[in-house]
Amino acid sequence: MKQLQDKAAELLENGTVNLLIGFSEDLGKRPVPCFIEKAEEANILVFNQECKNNLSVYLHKKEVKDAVKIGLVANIATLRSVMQLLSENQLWSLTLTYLTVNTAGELVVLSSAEELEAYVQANFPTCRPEDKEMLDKLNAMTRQERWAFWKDQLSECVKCYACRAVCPMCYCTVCTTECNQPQWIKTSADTSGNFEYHTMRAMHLGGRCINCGECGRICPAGIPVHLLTAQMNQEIEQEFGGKTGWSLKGGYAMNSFKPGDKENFIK
Amino acid sequence: MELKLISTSDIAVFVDGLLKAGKVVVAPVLKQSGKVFFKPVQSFSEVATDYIQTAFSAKEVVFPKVEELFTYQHNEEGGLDIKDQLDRIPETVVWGLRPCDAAGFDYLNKFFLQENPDVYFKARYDKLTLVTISCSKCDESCFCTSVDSHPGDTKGSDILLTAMEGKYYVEVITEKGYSLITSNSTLFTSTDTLSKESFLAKPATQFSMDEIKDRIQNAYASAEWKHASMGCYSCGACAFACPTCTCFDIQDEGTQDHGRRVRCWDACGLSQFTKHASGHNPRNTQTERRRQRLMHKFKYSVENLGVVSCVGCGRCIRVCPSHLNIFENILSVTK
Amino acid sequence: MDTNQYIPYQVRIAEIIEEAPLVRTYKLEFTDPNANFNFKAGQFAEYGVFGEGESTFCIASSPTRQGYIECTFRSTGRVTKALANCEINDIIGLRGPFGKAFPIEEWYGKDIVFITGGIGLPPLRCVIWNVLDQREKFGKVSIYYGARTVADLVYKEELDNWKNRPDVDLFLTVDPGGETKDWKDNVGFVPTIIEQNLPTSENAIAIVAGPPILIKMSMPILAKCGFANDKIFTTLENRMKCGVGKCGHCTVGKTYVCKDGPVFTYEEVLQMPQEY
Amino acid sequence: MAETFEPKIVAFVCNWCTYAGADLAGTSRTKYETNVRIIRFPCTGRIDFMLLIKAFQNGADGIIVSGCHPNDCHYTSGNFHARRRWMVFKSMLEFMGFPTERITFSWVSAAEGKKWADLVNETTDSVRALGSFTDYKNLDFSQFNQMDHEAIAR
Repeated sequence: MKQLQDKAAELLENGTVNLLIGFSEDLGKRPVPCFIEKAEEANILVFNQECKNNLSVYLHKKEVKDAVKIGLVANIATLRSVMQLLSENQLWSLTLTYLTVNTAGELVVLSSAEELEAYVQANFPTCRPEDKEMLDKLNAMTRQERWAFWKDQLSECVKCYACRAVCPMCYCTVCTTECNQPQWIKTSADTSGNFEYHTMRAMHLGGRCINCGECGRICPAGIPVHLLTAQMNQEIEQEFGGKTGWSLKGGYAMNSFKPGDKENFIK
Repeated sequence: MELKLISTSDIAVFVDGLLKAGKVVVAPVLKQSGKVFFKPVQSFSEVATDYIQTAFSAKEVVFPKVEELFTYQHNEEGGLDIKDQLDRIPETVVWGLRPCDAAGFDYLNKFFLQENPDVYFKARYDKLTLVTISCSKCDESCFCTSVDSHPGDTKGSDILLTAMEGKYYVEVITEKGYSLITSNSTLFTSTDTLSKESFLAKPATQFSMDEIKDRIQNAYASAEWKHASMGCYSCGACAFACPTCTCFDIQDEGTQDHGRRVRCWDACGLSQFTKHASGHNPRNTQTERRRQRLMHKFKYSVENLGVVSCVGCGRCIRVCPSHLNIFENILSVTK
Repeated sequence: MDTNQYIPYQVRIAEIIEEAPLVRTYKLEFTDPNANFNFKAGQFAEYGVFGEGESTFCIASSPTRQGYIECTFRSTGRVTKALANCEINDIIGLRGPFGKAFPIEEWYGKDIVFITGGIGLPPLRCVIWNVLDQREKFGKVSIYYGARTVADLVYKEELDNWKNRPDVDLFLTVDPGGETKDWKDNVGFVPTIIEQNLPTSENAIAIVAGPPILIKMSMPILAKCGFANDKIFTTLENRMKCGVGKCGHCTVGKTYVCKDGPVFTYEEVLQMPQEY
Repeated sequence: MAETFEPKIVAFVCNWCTYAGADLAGTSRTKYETNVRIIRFPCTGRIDFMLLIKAFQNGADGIIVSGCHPNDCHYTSGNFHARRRWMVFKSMLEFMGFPTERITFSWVSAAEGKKWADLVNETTDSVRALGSFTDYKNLDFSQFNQMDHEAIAR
């Protein structure tokens, strides 16, 4: 911890970064995102297992972008999403430095995209076991049971769009939900409106989602929306190959094709 | 006010009696996600008892997340038949809400009915009885004692229950509450004043409302707003979980010939909330939007309706993806 | 039972006037002859196309002319585009009237200065006709109106009418580059034209409406002329949904533009946060 | 009463192959079910999944999506992209428990008038057997509207 704080202070001091995004603790001792501009404030930084937020989503925020040179105290999911964003050419205006702690508990500083790529590939996260378990459970159900499951879950959705807001891949300036000529998605948060919204969101993230699971974790209604994209990713990896957030070269599965793609479902 | 006692075992009989009498009972229900929601129940056995706070407030009973304002249907004379559904709203009892939620209803009542009374709210509110249960537990997000309330507050409730050993202390506050009790009066025994203090939770007091009321007068220009809103992801979770947030959007669903007009929740934190068709957005940054939300709670609603529109339930802190803390923010901008 | 403010009146489009590119005026008649719709100059209404939604704009006709109302709108969003697709005899929804009106009675005996640009004229047209229909009760009436191009000027016929009236001073202008060959009036921005033809502020009221830049540039000139801030009126526009101070979209600080406005004095506007 | 249920079927087809195929079915006087409403698109690559959802939202009971055979696309690769997208879309719908048997994907070329007629007939039959898509239509009620309805029913 001390090491991290010192390094952060050093980076801010010598001007390598203008703004450092990391975690601090709130009054309830929960880790919360914090934004540090001065070296002497770096002593509020913390980093532990509970630091789950995907901070890369802040890189789309105007106030953050204005700082240009940005330091990111990041967990592996965050790094992976930065990889995906880099491959989608979203962070071209920023100079990024990453601070993370590896599995051995050592501080790692990554200052270039290539270093980042090497680190992410060496520490590539696997599907979280609890997600795997849920996916298997759902896939073992009958179709009707799955329908009932999602119907029940989606009836709780209030369309607060928190899942969209915390997603680093949801960076469109105008979302389909806000397009009203025509109105693609009903504004109503009734179950059919919610069904439309969540299928739309999942489809737009297919082959891009990096499985950080934030959308499901933070859902105020406790809907496991991350399972939709997790399932899709599984499918896409299996059928088309390639992992999201793996390489800087990118290659978006839904943007390419092979002549021999599966078509046994087509009459 | 009338004071009564009911034994813990008779609670189920009472609630099931209400159901049998044809009332809709909305009560906290534990769902498989591990969160507790207000849901219509069919029997007391579905009601959750062990929870600090429900995921969303009970405001949905009077201000549904989607309310059908009316349906319209083309008629033969070339006009439209427009019908509202106000007459089919059932008698409803909300069971087991927290005093902060009940205080929220008190605010909603002022907001919706004081000026330009809202018929939809009124129709639902008139058929509603609130049975509140005092808090015996709290967590670090609770701060009702900072906004002039407390875990045994009767404000807004029709009946307030406080769990004691083997029994509930029943404070019957309003006429509506009284008529609910009389429907099953054998379950209740009369009592003298009891002290419920020792059975109540003790949430930390974060600030003094009197001081904040003064200091917030100059808070608009505070430089701290930027810092306070930096972590905001710009979603509507806080507003939708809030017992006193009332903003809504009106939308048509259907074709020119038939369909319905609904109103659904909207949130001042969403970037499109104030955006004009021309593209001009009066509150263009999250800093301004977060400021609007907090200033409304602590300043504007005092000026407009004479009450602070924050009840200290702490839901906004719990649901916020980055745990933005409303009382920390308020303290920092009024420094 | 309280009235249900969300149920619209049904009105029939009786006449359509093409004012300018994308700008139309509809003359609306109530299908229910008993409809009790009394409005004052400056109030607004919610016009709804069923299936598409509602849009907010001012009532452009004068309350001194009974039996119908008129509205003028530019099609930009979902609802206004749907509205523009309507034809004569179509039924649309109308809710209102909402908001505070201009205190016209307080202005009797005074000079009135109207300053407006582009699509800002419709909200003032209602006041202008209200004043002109009781012309003897007021002092001098002057109108400063400009648009980007000649084509963008709305109410062209009425502008001609006002121009030919000896009891109205009309200063018409188009932005540089927007003039046509046979344009004989001023060329230049509205504030410039005001500066060239300064109104007197003594016993006078100024009413300003239009794009924010026009308001911003005109205020210093009016101040120079000696108009006190509480003698300048304007009408604000914010996104609105309900019209009755509930939905929260139009709030500027504690003020609900829909029920506390849309008419404000410049004095009141200065008290508000800059969120409009 | 007992009127037989006639499903509403929406067909999203590409302009160059399937639409021409349907045309051929018409000019060759091939008879097929009239339940289908054809919507023509420039290419299957343009058939956004949201259109399918929108169709169900507006009361469709079944959907046909059809375009050129692989390698026949007028724009070279539109149908290849579409194929991937459908596959993913279908599997996600299945994961949500959506009855994907209500959506038929097919390749019908401009020469396959007969195949088009058969496709429509088969789809209509199978959707008729499945019945009205009430599963989806019933989603419309939010919890508290539902509550009102139930209370009145009692």
